[in-house]
Amino acid sequence: MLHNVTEVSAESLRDTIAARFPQGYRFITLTCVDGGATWELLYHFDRNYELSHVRVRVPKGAVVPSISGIYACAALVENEVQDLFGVTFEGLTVNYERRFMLAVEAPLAPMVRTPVAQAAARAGEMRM
Amino acid sequence: MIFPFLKTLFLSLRRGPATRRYPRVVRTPFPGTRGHLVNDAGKCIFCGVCARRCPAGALVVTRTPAHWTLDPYRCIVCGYCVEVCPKKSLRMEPWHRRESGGARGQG
Amino acid sequence: MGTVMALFFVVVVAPLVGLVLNGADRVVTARLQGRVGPPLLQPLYDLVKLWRKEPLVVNRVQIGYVYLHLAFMVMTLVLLALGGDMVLALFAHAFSALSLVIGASSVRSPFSRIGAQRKIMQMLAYEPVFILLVVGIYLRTGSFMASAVGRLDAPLIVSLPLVFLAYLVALEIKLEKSPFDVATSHHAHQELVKGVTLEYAGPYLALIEVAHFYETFLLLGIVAAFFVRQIWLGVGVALVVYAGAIVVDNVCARLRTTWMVRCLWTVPVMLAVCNIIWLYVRRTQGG
Amino acid sequence: MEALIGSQGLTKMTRNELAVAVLVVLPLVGGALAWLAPWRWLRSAVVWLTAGLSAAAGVYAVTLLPFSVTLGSWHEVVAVVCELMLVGLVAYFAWDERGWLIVGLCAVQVGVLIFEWLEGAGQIPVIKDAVFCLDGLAGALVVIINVIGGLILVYATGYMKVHSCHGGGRGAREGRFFLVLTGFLGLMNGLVLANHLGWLSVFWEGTTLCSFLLIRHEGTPEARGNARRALLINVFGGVVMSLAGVVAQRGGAESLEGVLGSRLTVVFVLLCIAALAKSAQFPLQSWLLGAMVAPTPVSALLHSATMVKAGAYLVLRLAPAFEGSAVMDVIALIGGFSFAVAAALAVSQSNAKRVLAYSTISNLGLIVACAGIGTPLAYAAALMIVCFHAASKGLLFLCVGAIEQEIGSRDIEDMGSLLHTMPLTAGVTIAGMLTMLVPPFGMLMSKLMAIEAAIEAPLVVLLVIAGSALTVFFWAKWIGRVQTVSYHARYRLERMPRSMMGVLVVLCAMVLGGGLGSLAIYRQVIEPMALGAFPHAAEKAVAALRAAGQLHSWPILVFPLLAVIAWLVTVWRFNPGYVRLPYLAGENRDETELSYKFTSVKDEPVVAWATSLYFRRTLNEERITPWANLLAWLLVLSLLGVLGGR
Amino acid sequence: MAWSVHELLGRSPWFVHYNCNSCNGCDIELLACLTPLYDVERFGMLHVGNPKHADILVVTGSVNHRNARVLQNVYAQLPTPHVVVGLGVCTSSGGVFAGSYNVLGGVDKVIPVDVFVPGCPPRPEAMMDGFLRAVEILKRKSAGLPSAPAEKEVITVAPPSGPHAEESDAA
Amino acid sequence: MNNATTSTPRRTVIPFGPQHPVLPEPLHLRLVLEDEKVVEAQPAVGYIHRGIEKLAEVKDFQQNVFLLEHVCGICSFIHALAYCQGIEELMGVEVPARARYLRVVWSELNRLHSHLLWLGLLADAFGFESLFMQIWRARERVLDLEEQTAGARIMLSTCTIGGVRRDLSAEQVGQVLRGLDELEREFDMFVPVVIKDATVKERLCGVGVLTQRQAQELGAVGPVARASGIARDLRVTGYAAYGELGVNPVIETDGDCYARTLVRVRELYQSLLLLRKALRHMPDSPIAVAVKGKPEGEVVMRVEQPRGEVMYYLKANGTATLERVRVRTPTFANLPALLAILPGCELADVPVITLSIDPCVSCTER
Repeated sequence: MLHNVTEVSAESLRDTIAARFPQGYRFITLTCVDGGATWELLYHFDRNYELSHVRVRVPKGAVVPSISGIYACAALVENEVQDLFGVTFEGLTVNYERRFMLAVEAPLAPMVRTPVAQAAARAGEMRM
Repeated sequence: MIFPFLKTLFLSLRRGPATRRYPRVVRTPFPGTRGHLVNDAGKCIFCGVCARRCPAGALVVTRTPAHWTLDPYRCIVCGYCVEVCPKKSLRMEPWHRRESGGARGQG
Repeated sequence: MGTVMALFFVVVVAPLVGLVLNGADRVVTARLQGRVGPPLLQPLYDLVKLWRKEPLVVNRVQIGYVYLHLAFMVMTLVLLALGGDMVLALFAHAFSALSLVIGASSVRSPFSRIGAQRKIMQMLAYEPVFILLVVGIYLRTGSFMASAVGRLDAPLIVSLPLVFLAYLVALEIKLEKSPFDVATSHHAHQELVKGVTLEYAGPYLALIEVAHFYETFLLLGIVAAFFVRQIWLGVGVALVVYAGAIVVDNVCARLRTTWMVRCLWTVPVMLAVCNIIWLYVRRTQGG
Repeated sequence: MEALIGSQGLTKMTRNELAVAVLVVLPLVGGALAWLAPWRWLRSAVVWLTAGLSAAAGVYAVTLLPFSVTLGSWHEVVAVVCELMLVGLVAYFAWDERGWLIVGLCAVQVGVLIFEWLEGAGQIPVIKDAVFCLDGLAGALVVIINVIGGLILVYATGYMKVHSCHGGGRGAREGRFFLVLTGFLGLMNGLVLANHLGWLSVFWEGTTLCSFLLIRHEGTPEARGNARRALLINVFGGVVMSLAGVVAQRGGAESLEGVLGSRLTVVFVLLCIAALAKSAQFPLQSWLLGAMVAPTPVSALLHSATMVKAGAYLVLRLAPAFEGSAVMDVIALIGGFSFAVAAALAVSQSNAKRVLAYSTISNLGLIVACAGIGTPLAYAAALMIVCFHAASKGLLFLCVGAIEQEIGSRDIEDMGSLLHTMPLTAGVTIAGMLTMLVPPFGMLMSKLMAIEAAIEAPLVVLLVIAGSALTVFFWAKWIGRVQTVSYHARYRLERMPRSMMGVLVVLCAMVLGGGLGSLAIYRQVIEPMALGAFPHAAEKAVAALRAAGQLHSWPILVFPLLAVIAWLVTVWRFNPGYVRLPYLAGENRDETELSYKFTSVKDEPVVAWATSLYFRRTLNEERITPWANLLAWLLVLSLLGVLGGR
Repeated sequence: MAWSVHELLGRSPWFVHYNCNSCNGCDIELLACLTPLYDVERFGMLHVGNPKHADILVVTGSVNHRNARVLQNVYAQLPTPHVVVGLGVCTSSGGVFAGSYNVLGGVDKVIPVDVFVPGCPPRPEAMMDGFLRAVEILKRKSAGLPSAPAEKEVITVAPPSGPHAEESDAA
Repeated sequence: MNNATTSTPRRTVIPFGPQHPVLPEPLHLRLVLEDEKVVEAQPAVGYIHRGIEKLAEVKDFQQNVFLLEHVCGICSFIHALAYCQGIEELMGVEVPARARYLRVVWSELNRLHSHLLWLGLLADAFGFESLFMQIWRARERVLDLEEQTAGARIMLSTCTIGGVRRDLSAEQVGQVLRGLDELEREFDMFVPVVIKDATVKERLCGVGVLTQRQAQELGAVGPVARASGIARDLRVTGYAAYGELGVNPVIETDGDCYARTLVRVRELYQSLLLLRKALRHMPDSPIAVAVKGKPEGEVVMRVEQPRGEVMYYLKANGTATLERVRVRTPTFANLPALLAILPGCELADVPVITLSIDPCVSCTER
């Protein structure tokens, strides 16, 4: 089962994670889960083999602050989530503009199970 | 050290080629090797458990008419069907399945 | 009559010898690696096949340089066989390689172009050795004519031992063997895919291969005919040299281009220069 | 021609004197007319006519050789007056450009001239040397100057038309441009023909002035600065030459012939230093690179084919007399050094005109080196380079000019796809570069001879070998870039003024024909000249000279020819179905005129590009030049050591 | 004469490998074919990295949206005659990945395939069988004979007494 | 006057991959070079993206074992192991001891074959073809062992939820132990070369240096991190039978390609040691327990692959299919490190450096 989960809001996400960086936490990865009306973003960290997680729930269509400015290595995974779930990250250091994992011809945000109308509209916007 | 590989080189020259000269010399597979899937028609009861469990969707079983169909170009030879087969009619043969190609019969 | 025989030999027999040598190279390499390897005549099969393939090109310009590559290579051999001027032969040989370089850089594939540049770097590395060899021969014979070598009383290896050593290293480069196979190689696995020969396909690749056969013959022929001079002993030494080159190919990693140039200019070229200085000194003292 | 002039009552002049007069005066007059011409077409017509006439005169003059012209003692007065006028002009321009150092040098020169005049006034030379003479060496240069120079003039008319359309020059300036450019031919002819040191000095100074004015033509700050530098270095050369005149006078010689006869080493050394300045040898090379701001015909005419050859010519002319002396060894070293270092620096350049400039320096260095080696074979090699280099390099400059006008860049890296956009020029360029590089063309053969001739001087031979290798490097890079092309079923000729196109074709044909016939030229022309220059050469040296004539055994022609024929057949029977995109790791996108694109990050197209190697870090021009100059100055100082030894 | 030339033609099949959507299993088994224990150079086979030198295009894995165009590009640069060999079940159907949003299916959706080698991954022996078959096809093609694309038969088993007792594959 | 030398020179732009002989996998790097010196490297991935995470939400949790095994053909068993351990933790299944030991056996065989494969490819990347041949010849012994014990060379398919699917007889254990002895003798044929050969060292030493700080900040894992002096090896946490067997991370401090090579070479011997220990001390017990019910909840499971830490995040909702399967493979974590060390190297070093992180693109893109 999951231990050490900190729930934060999207606004305080960056601060929380910026506080972890100097403490020697290693960023493992970011998991996005389709929670129906929301996206659940789960940031996994490791320190001395001990896992800890930061969870953010944002409504679909909202913009999520990118942590790639803090953990440079997060840029790739954020791009991947952006591709597969259609989450928009703000302040990505390297932005592939949804051409990271998926080609132009591939379906948009294929991992999303329940597309919210709002999200779809936003996705359409981005495609243009 | 200069050229420490020289020794190995001449050793392998002395040992001779390690090549298994397939197809001239065919090596018997180890027992238990998963080569290709075979269904013993006599034992099969066309229950469809294998088809439901197959992770690759390579098996299709219909009760009427009683057909067990394997798409060998989809089968990933994992042996899960063999494990779940209630009648043990499925088994893995150790030899690999041959390729299909356009020149068959003429070449 | 002797001239006709010599010409026939270098034009017709030389590539066949080169072909068999290359086939032997592949077999020996395979055996050293613990494999069975291809048949001895595999290069012939490759040639026949390449000859029958579609001659793919990127543009029409590059084709001319393949022909030039081969033509200059044969010319080198012919010039030497006729006992002609060695500097001219040296230039012809250099331009054979250069043709390939220019041809390879006339296409837009960056791999091919970088391969071409590396080939030039190789030339910068090994050409001094060849030039010093010619200088050394001049100092021994007092003539630039290849025919003068035949009139020497002692084989060149006696008076040019250090040049010979340098020549062995240059040979390794010219045969595109490890550790110097930076521009192209007979094995595909490298950062430049196929380097110089990347954009040549089918018959054109076959021509490049034929030129390589000529070159193999030429390089080993120089060992046999210039350095050793006694024909059977020469052939023996040449074969030993070739075998050595194959072995070195198999015990080395490929090194970087810059390292190659640095290495060549520090050790072999300097060795050869020492040898040349020694000859100069001996000449001025001995009169 | 004789009849024509005869009818005007000039019959008392001999043919020889007439030829000299026509060669010197005709271009000056033509230039003046071109200056005065109110319309461009008229100006072009005048220039064409002058070019044609002087080319004819040049060829005619050569049929007369050898001859010499003596004049009454009045000519010395004329020479000094001309010289003073020229120095005055130079000083005026220098004042205008705020080149105080140059003005100072001019003052020194005036002083030297007056000193010479005063000292010479008391003496009455017993034997009068010829004032002008035309021998084989001068003849070769006269042909080059007038034929190649004439072609460049014709090209220049077309070039300047396009150039001014691009806003490069204004009408009035163009008139002056052609005045200087056309008049230059006359001065250059005079320089080559002059035997009297005074006249030599006059024409020497005249070419300096021409060069200065033409470099300054564009009027930009950069052009003015570079012109000033050129003026400074060449006036320095002029001063040294005047000094040489003084010393020669004291030694009882007043002409080149006299110097040759009396073996005045000091004069020789001074003249050599003047020559180094003119031929832009290390350490005095920097002006030639700056001179590349001038319009390209200027670079072709003055700064590669003719004027810079004057220095090499002077060394060559004097060299046979000083054969075997220590001075010659140093000269050979300076030449060889320039050859190798300039070639190395050319490798690091991507600016086409700078590459050509360095290559020019390099080849001039080889000429000087050969002159310094001083064997008949070396002398022959030097002559070969003088001829073939002038033609090939002139052609290449013209090509670069045409290319620059078309693509707006002189960067080699921008010259891909030229075979498609301007097939004729690109083809001519490639042909020109191949003639600099590949057997059986003359340049390569002369390099070969240079190596064989230098074999007895270990240090020089090393430099020559290194230089040759580096030369190959930068030409190969450039050829590769120019002929980089995608497949096109058909090619359309570029639009270019007919005069330019015509000159390119004619000059290219000459270069190719001459290159292929280099053996014949060698046997018929060069070999006798070399033998003539070294009448007492050792038997072995003559044998080497003769042997070089046998170099071109049949393989050298047959095999390249076979390759070319095979290529033509392949192209003739070419099947467009065989064309594929180049290998780009499977990510080819599309093919456009100028670039191959591959699909890359974000599925976006990216241009695949491979620059050539320039070794900008290792062969850094700015870092190497000071050291090279220092070394070269040391060599020059060791030349001056001869003066101290006296 | 013609026969012997074509016989020679089959003795130097050079291959280029493109990994489409493979899990590496087939790729490393393909590389294993080059190594001492299997050594396909016995048949004159060489791994050339460049499609322009290749006679055989060896594909592993299925096709996805991004690599389809690469595969087409590589295929377009092959000189004729050439043969395409698909290694592993992914090349023929997508294998275990079939049905994913980014798996278009077998390689034959994009380029014609001459030989399919089943297995996941196929053993080196199976690959060698496939290559030898490819060589046969290569010889036919260079002789100008037609060659059908590879078929993908299914194996159907019915009760022994049933009306459709057959096994369509000789295995 | 010097505008040619002062203006920024044009740069070489090369597509490195996806079809490239040096990497058998399609990874695209857009390389920008200045005279063969890399100044910029940007990757493009997705050539091999199969959408496995989505597929794993469609197939049931038992089938997923086989699906996830196909994330990567090189460390197939360990992927299955990580997934099975995750499900077992969700369902509270206690795996029998023998199964845990067997899992170590196959994990280490996988590691051996992966490291040998990598060493061979590295040798190939710097043009040492015969070394490649020699190493892959040794690797065939490992594959034979895998085939002997699991019935397949690459896709072992022996891991299952609740245990393993195959047992080893005493005779097989003996065979494997003998095979390992032979393997160790094979190692002696090439390991000294990799470690001592001057040309090899010339190509590896000082190339692609990743400092400890960089490694930490960029989240490098596995041998890449260990070669930079970070003792991070998840086997220390003692999953499967590693707790009983005891593992000490192999550490080097130089952070260059040579250090990464040394780490992997030393891990070869470490694996041999672990294998022998596991085979000798394998307890007798059933090899699997029956699994009843459906998983529920979320879990993060991490195990050590040959390339480093693999992380599985599983979210189940009590049905046969899972709600989310997230795979973070080691190469994905090492990519930022690769991109950090590529600029500044020579073009000839690009394959070597790229291979030095042992990239598994198939893993990365899933």
